[in-house]
Amino acid sequence: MDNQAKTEAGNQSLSDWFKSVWHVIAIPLAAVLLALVIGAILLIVSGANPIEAYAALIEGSFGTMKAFGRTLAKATPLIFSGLAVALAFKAGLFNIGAQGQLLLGALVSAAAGFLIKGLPPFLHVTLALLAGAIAGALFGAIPGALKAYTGASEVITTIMLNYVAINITDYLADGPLKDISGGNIVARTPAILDSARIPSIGEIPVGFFLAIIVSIIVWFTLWRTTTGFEIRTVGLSPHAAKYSGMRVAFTVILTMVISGFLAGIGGSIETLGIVGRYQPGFNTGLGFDGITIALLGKTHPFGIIPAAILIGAMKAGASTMQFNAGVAKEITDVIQALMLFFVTADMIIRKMLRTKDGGGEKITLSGWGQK
Amino acid sequence: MTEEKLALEIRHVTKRFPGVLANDDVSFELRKGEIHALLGENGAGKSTLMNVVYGLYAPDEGEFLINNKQVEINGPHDAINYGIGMVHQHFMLVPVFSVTENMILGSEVTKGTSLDLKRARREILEISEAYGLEVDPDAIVEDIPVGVQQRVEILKALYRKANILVLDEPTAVLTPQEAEDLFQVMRQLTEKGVSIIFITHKLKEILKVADRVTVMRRGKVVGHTSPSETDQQGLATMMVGRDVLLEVEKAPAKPAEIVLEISNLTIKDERGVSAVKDISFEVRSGEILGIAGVQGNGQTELAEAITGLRGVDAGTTTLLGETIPFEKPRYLVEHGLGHVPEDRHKHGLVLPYSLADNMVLCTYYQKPFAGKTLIRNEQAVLKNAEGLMTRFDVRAPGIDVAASTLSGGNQQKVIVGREFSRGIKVLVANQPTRGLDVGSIEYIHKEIIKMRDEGVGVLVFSAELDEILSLSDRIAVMFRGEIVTIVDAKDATREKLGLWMAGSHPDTV
Amino acid sequence: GGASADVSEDNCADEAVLCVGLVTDVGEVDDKSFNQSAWEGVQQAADELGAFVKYVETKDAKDYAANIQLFAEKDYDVIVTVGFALGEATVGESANYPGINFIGVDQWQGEELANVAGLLFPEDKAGFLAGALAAQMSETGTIAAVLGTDLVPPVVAFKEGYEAGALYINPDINLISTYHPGGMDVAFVDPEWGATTAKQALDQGADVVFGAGGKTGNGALIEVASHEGAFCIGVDSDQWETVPEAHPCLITSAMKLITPGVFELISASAAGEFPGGNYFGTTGLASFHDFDSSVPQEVKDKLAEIDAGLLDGSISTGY
Amino acid sequence: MQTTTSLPAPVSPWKRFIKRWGVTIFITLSVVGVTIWQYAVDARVTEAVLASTIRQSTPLVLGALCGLLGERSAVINIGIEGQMLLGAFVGFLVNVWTGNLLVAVFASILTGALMGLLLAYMSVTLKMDQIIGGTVINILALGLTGYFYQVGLTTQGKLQPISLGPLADIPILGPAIFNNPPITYATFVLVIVVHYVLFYTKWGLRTRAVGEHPRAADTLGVNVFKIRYVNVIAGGAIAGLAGGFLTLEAVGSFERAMTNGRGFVALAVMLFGKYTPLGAWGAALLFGFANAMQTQLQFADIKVAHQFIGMLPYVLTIVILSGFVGRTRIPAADGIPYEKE
Ligand SMILES: Nc1ncnc2c1ncn2[C@@H]1O[C@H](COP(=O)(O)OP(=O)(O)OP(=O)(O)O)[C@@H](O)[C@H]1O
Ligand SMILES: Nc1ncnc2c1ncn2[C@@H]1O[C@H](COP(=O)(O)OP(=O)(O)OP(=O)(O)O)[C@@H](O)[C@H]1O
Ligand SMILES: [Mg+2]
Ligand SMILES: [Mg+2]
Repeated sequence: MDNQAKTEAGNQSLSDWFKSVWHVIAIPLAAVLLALVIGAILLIVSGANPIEAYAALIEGSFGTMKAFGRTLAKATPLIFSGLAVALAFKAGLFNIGAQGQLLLGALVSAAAGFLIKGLPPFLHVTLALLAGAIAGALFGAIPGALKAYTGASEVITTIMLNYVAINITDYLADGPLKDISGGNIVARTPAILDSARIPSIGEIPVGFFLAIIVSIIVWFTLWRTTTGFEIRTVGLSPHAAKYSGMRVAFTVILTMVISGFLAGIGGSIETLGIVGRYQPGFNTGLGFDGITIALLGKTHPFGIIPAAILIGAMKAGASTMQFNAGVAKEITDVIQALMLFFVTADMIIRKMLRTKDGGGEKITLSGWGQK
Repeated sequence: MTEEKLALEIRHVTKRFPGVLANDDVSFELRKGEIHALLGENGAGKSTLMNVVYGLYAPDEGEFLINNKQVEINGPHDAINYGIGMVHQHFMLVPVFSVTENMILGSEVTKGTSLDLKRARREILEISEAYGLEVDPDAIVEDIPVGVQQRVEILKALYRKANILVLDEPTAVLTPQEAEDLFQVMRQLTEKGVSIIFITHKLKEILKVADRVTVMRRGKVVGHTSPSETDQQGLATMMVGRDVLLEVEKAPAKPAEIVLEISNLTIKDERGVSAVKDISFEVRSGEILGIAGVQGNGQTELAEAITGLRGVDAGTTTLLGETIPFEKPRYLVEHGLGHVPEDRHKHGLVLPYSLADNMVLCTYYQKPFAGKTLIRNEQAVLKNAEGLMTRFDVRAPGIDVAASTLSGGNQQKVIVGREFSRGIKVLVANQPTRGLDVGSIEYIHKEIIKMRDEGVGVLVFSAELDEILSLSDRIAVMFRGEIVTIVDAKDATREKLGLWMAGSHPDTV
Repeated sequence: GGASADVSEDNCADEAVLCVGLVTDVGEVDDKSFNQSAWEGVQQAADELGAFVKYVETKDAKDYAANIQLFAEKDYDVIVTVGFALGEATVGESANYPGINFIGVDQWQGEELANVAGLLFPEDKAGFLAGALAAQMSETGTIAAVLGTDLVPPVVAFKEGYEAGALYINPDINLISTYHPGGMDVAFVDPEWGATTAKQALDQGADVVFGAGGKTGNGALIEVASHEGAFCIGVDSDQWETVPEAHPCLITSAMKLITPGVFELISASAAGEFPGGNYFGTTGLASFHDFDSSVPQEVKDKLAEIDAGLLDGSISTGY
Repeated sequence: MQTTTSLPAPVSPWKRFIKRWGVTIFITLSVVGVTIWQYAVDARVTEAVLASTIRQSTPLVLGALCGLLGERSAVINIGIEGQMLLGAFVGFLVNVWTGNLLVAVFASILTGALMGLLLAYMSVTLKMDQIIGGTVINILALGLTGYFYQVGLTTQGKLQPISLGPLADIPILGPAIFNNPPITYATFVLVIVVHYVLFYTKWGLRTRAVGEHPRAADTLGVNVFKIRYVNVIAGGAIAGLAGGFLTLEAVGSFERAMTNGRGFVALAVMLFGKYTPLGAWGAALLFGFANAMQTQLQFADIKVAHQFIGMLPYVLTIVILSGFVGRTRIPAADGIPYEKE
């Protein structure tokens, strides 16, 4: 109890610093290892060689500069969707709708990427990114406003809005925004212009740096600004927030808007940096992975980065694992679920590590959002 | 002594919570048919001991004898089987259930596989008649007054044929009259062979009904006595371990201009029932207006409306000459109103936050804590906290610990410090010392009077008559959403207030 | 290299060793549908040409290029990519690896590249035949189609062909068809929707149901199987082999012969005669299997006549 | 309690009635109206739509029963989707191995129950956040079924409709209600049974008490953990049955991810039905009807982009949730792990 009480104590020495870092990462680290061990057992049971499989997984994700670049490229949208989910958690909101917000962001940035012509690259990229982000933000505002004004649980409305987003984007990609050049019959938008493409520096996608910068901004906003204070207060105690004069409804909406904004950037970056257009089915699951990542990263912006890289690596390496070791890619889902389980069920690990508390905050959501 | 018929004997109970030794080798005897008072400061371990007896908490050590036979109590189920009934400090009723459903829960009567609500209803009416505890078996619990809820709690125990009854602070929410009725019932029960453990902070009540008294301090039993051997001061001294001042001293008030004026306020509660009916009064600078009343008579709604937490259905409130918008706490923060809320855990504090953050909860956005840039000045926040810690004598390991780790008294000091230090002109304090020990009460009362003497207009809501009497310059009494009367403190007595709080009209007294 | 090299992945660079890799679309190689048909063509190359073969399933649409590279880096000789969605990635990688031949199933080649062959099928023609058969077999005058999503061109082609074929036989026929309302990620993997939709069609009198949409369509076929007297028509491959549960109703399948198409192109590559550009495979109806005797001779004759008409262009599907 | 609601104005009984029942009545009347109109046009279409309605509602109402058993005892279950999927998978496998549909159905139920046990362990014993617990189950189910499923497994048929004699000949409703396969009938029975258990038995009283005020129940000797465990496991079993419905009764084979979000829609159904089995049934039927109608509109060749029709049920849910079910009383302790001390 006492450790938890120390909120943001200043750390005096380097060894203290290491201790506190260890304190925070011990549980996630142990969770990842445990998940890998159980995954290995499953592999053995199904007749595969876990060492070979994991070696291939690592080769495919970190083995070469190219693989590493691919891992970072995979991690980039995951950082954004992870931030989106984590930020909402801070306000006591469960944004399962990051997926839908991300889809709209991807589509709108693609539209901005091919419809707007004659802009210099930097401006065009910025504009297209913003367009996608704002689309995500607006789509996030809907469940936020419903929650704030009618009390409708954001868990359910965001699930429903995900389906709505799929329908909208499919309709647009197969209708008004469809690529009709060169006799194309595939449902997809035209390719974005070169001026809207986010380049890579060597193998490292520029989007990844943006993700790092945005993580820092989110961290700063949450813990160093009054807006962040309001968000966290509303999350921990809406009643105290109201008492102190904060606008609870406004903050709920604002949080969902920022959350949608972040998810929207995630989709935009995919479009502008990787896919180059909007095509249905190209952004599947990125938003949902955000939930896993936010939780693995203990809902902290800086925890999210390694968590996203980890999951990104599993995605990047899955094909190599199948190629080299013949192991079906679904095993990475199982490992992900196990990681999530162990990192949340920290009681189990705490018993094993004999530490009293898990570091970071215990994650409790508002259930259906009623407090 | 060994021949003596004991209803319950507790031997050497020790109960630890993380970081707290709540019961330290406690032994306790309850004779057949007696009312045995258990007395002690907040956190002395009374409730814990009773929860252990009732099987809710597993003791680390200790044993129990019932009717001189050793028993194992591994859960409430066992306790109920041994005839132990308990009315908890916080009521254990399911608000959305009917009285009947609450009554039978856990000891259901069935017909085939179905609940036999008809039979249960009949049985409840029988018992309620036998003990003169009137209830409507079909009423939904959240709709009935607390006094009746308590009756339901006692009936619950009787329905389970309890012959050892634990009452944990049963009078905290009752009018003096209702308390009187309860004592009547308690005596009646002892006549029928029921033995009662009675926990209360009200020394007068102990002297009135108890046969014997056991006093606890910091988890230990520190002594036994009986009403014939002692008086209030004696009990208080035994409890705290030093002489206590039971009432603070204050100079006569110098009321000046009106700072807060309430006109024709009407408020409906969540279910559309009028909780506050057309209330008007005013508070002047330099005076303390105390609002007395039993919990649930509209004080909560009134206080919440005045402090911006709740909307109203009619009426206006004027603060320093300006009509205030409702449901805008920020407006009030910025216009000189301070608020010590009724529920410090729900409204007053963000429990996981550090003390420093809690101390800027209302002013975090103002200079020097932040400016137009919205960026927090951490240095200023910390400095503010350090200042308040010393000035308001908050006892905590540091300003960076979470508010949840503080004792109730220190939590209250954090709130008081935050509100009193930001240059307010009007103070609304709702149950400012609820659940606090005498030392903290003394301190907070002094601070409130200091505010008054500095020219702040103070409005105090309290269910504690002693608090109202010792703080107020004028006293208003609320009953069923209306102000029965407003009198000068000089003209009020405990007895009169008690009657008014129970609904008697002042003219008839 | 030498002629004695083993047939293994390490020797793909060897002239004498034929290595064929296959990249699926998002989904599994054993999808009882186009991924599987293509894979069977590759396996045929293993059996008959002694090729070393391997596949990689795509989990994320953005990995198309990366998955192609897995094979390319190992100097595979032929890489088969399955599905129109891989078209861009295939063309893109073909430029990076000019020494490798690419077979793109369902991928239209806008401009001809020497090392990319788009294996295409006139699905509308197969659909037309299926529709013509359905219209002739129907006794109620109502026939149905349960389809994947219209986001996928071949599905649309099948549907349009099917309806045109039915109307060609019977202009008054009652055609009820429906696409899955979900997006790309569910439209082909929702067998229960397919089944319940087929039943809804059967309940209102349809007696022939065309199930075209991966597992969604398979669900429709299996549903029809439990309704006495109703026929179902499969899609892509001969589903008699892939969906045995549908035997009670499966009168035929509107096939696009992916397996032979893929095999032919691999053989061509092995023989050094790889044809770049668009390569048209054949479509047609599968055998009637157990229903051979239930299909009247005049129906068979009519189908043959239509087939000929579609071939010589005298009959147009209108797609 | 909501943080942002203003006080409701006092309402007349008539207005209260409308407020409480208005939407239900409106929806019922619309559905009945559409049905009658259809019937006038073509009776077979009506019967087809109604049969489809019942069928599409079945996994939804089963999922909703699973959800509400959990939440009535204060355990949120968003892992219904995963429980269904695993139930579907194992039921299918057992059907392949044994060829015995009855055994397979029990395998589905057992699998669901085991997943319920896992959720109960996570949320009751480990006191994990329940939404995360459910998410774990969902991802795990997707991974496990995907990893272990091998194609080429075929079964010997599926559960067939049993016609209840003359009842099935009743016009309009007969074929839809009285000519169904066993799991569908079982669903009808389960709705009634769960309703009865929840509101008329000792167990139900205790369950609801535990969901509202666990400590109060605890003080009366009710074992809060046991109640939660049993309800969550029972819920899981029902979700498993829903999975069995998919593979053993509706489709007859398994496909990866074949639940396709039905478990999530079931949650909406549960909320929409205000945490009552009968309400959930009504909501599930409405969803089923909406889906059947959207197919019917496509059949009728009504040229609206089908995506717009496709999103209707979801938009409807949002509208209803925010205007109507937004005020549903959620069990007071919902989502909060019980700490005994
Ligand atoms: N569930 C708990 N977990 C941890 N500590 C607890 C718990 N309950 C009580 N305590 C601690 O045990 C001690 C005894 O508390 P208890 O509630 O028994 O006091 P009490 O004498 O009943 O006080 P009061 O007069 O306020 O009712 C206190 O220090 C309290 O902080
Ligand atoms: N689970 C717990 N963990 C830590 N401390 C606890 C816990 N439960 C109670 N306490 C502490 O025990 C003390 C007494 O508990 P209790 O619930 O009686 O509250 P209280 O402050 O006495 O208020 P009340 O006026 O309602 O009795 C409080 O200071 C509270 O902070
Ligand atoms: Mg207490
Ligand atoms: Mg107590």
